[in-house]
Amino acid sequence: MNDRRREWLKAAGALGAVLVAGLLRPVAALAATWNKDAFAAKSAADALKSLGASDPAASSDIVIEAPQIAENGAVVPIEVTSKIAGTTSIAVLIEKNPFPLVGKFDFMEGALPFVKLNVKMGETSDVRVVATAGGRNYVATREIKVTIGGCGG
Amino acid sequence: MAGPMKMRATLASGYTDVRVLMSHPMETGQRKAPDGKMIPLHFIQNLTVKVNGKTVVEGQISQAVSRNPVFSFRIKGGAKGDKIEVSWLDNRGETNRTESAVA
Amino acid sequence: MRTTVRAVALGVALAAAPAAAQESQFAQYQKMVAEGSPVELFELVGEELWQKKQGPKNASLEQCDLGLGPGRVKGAHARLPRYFKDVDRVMDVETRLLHCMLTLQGRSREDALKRPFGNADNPSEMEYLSAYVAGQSRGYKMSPGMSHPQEKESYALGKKLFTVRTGLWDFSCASCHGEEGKRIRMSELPVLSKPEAARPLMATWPAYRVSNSTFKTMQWRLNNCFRQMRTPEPVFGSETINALNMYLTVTAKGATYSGPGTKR
Amino acid sequence: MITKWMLGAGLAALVVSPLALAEPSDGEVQEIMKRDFRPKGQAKMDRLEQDAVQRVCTASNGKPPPALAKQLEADQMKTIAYPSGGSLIGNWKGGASTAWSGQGMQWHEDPKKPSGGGCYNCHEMSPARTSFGTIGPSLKGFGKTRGNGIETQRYVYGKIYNAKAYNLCSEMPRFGLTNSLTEQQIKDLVAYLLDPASPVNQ
Repeated sequence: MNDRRREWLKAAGALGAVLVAGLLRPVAALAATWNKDAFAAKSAADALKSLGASDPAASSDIVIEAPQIAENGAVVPIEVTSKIAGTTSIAVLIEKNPFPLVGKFDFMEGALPFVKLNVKMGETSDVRVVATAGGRNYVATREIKVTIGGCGG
Repeated sequence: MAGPMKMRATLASGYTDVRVLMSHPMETGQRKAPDGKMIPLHFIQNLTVKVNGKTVVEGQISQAVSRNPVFSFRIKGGAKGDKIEVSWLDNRGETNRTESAVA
Repeated sequence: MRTTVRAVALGVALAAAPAAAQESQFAQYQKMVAEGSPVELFELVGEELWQKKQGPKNASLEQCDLGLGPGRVKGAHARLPRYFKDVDRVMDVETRLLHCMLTLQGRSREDALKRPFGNADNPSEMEYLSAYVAGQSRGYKMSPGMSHPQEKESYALGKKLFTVRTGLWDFSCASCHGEEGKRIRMSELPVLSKPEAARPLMATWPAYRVSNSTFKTMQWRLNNCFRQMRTPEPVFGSETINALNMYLTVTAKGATYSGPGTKR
Repeated sequence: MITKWMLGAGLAALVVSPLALAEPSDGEVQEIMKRDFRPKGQAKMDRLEQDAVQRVCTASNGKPPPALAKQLEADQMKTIAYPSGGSLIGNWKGGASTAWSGQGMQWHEDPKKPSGGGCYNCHEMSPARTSFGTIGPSLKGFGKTRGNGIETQRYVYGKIYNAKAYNLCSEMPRFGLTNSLTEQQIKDLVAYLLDPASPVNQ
């Protein structure tokens, strides 16, 4: 496995050289984009700005299903559904995490605007979900309390 | 190493339910190893869901997704035998993919 | 833990009691975590290890007799611990897996027990194997051995061990698991001498444990209890550990095994 | 050896019902445990040696005959080493950190690091801490209701030092007797419970 990785890194290095020569775009850019600025943002507002989703309108058509109290912040299950017609994207942000943006999901070709995932939460915080539909942005917020319980702490 | 993945795609009422499990440490870069050294950031950044070769979900995620990520997605309609493929790419360039037919 | 889920399922009547209201606060969390658990990944790797040829005899564990005959894994976990004639003693699933590593694969005890308990970065072979074997008993009724004299002895010893005050801080198992409605910090403590508490618990061990971010076995659970009781360390597969496991499993008998589970 | 088990075995015969004849004796259980445990780190095998308190509380399942309990409690009372002279109230801030910590005395831990009392495992104390156990009684506002006179100080110090002197089969560890907490740590815990400035009394 290490070998495989080394090879990959080698390949990446070679690619880097080609890149500098301006002949190719990076593989990652071809296969997938990752919004570095949005993920590096230290506030939810900055992350939304980088996503191009500043000042979303509050909507009750975004349903956030999550526990009211999470026993352990290492795994907090969150299920999100947007009932807004034409939703093409959903972003999940944990307000008080050091880097609030947890994920952004784009839906196409019949995928329903729904995602369920487990996230890490450092402390009790608001969870914000922003949905994009028809070029407009909508938001719903919900608080999840976090208790790190257990023995020996 | 890219650890194992497991996927289950099943027909529900009006949609296909895709549940996928991925083995990955999802290191935040803020955790210390027993020897006191910081463990570097290591996390999945991109995941892609395809149905019969067509991309239906593109996800970008951060290190705040829990270790050994589990995701559920829903795709409208669908039929038994549809080929679902999920792949991921992490910040070190490691990738993995899994494929299964809708049951 | 699971009792809280049931309490909610039973509805408002129970919630009226203050203790139940207190308990139910994590029920929703525990249910959602169980639904979104990565535990199957461990079953998957365990199955690969079960089939992997290794040791001086270059053999897999596929012919391991977990009590239902060589190679029969389906439903085997739900029938353990039990008496094994070939070794003339009671064994739980992990002790038996160890036995198969020694006999079928020809490995030394030191090699097979180098690391019975792993961690998130490096789970142990025993953990993966336990996950696989347990997963093959999902839906089976738990019926540990209760007829052979040694099985009865093991149960009696386990029952007794449960109440022995020991260690630097004078604890017994019952110190924490002997009274209804108690908590250690925010963790609800099941009264393990009672079937209604032992069933949901034993039906879901071994388990993916969120606080460890990895898979944990029953022997680890007991080992970890003794660590916190400030005793020396119990030997893996010892009569003491098997007897405690036997006592808890017999107390839980009749439950439908639904693990491997997911815990806090 | 025989004398060592005599007390426990005699009691077992008194309190255990005939139904349990198949059960191993307390002495046998002890022998099995000694065979099945290994020393690890600071947790040596001597920790499995039951003293009279553990033996009697095991044999009687936590309900010792009152006369025997009284006698053994008196013995335990004699073990309490009070600091010489003056107030037993230390620094509540130090007490807070000892009360919060659940670490200490386990086989994987460095014995040189100070142990915690793990108080919140079992007791509610400061209202600021929402994660607390319920195995022991709530101690919230303890000093507010009892004051902090010398008698109360001595009681709290003694109880932390050796809880078995007050209630033979209490589930509370004997923190002083087992050298788990130092004299200063116990004084600080007394302050945490009794000092009017402590968060416990807010």
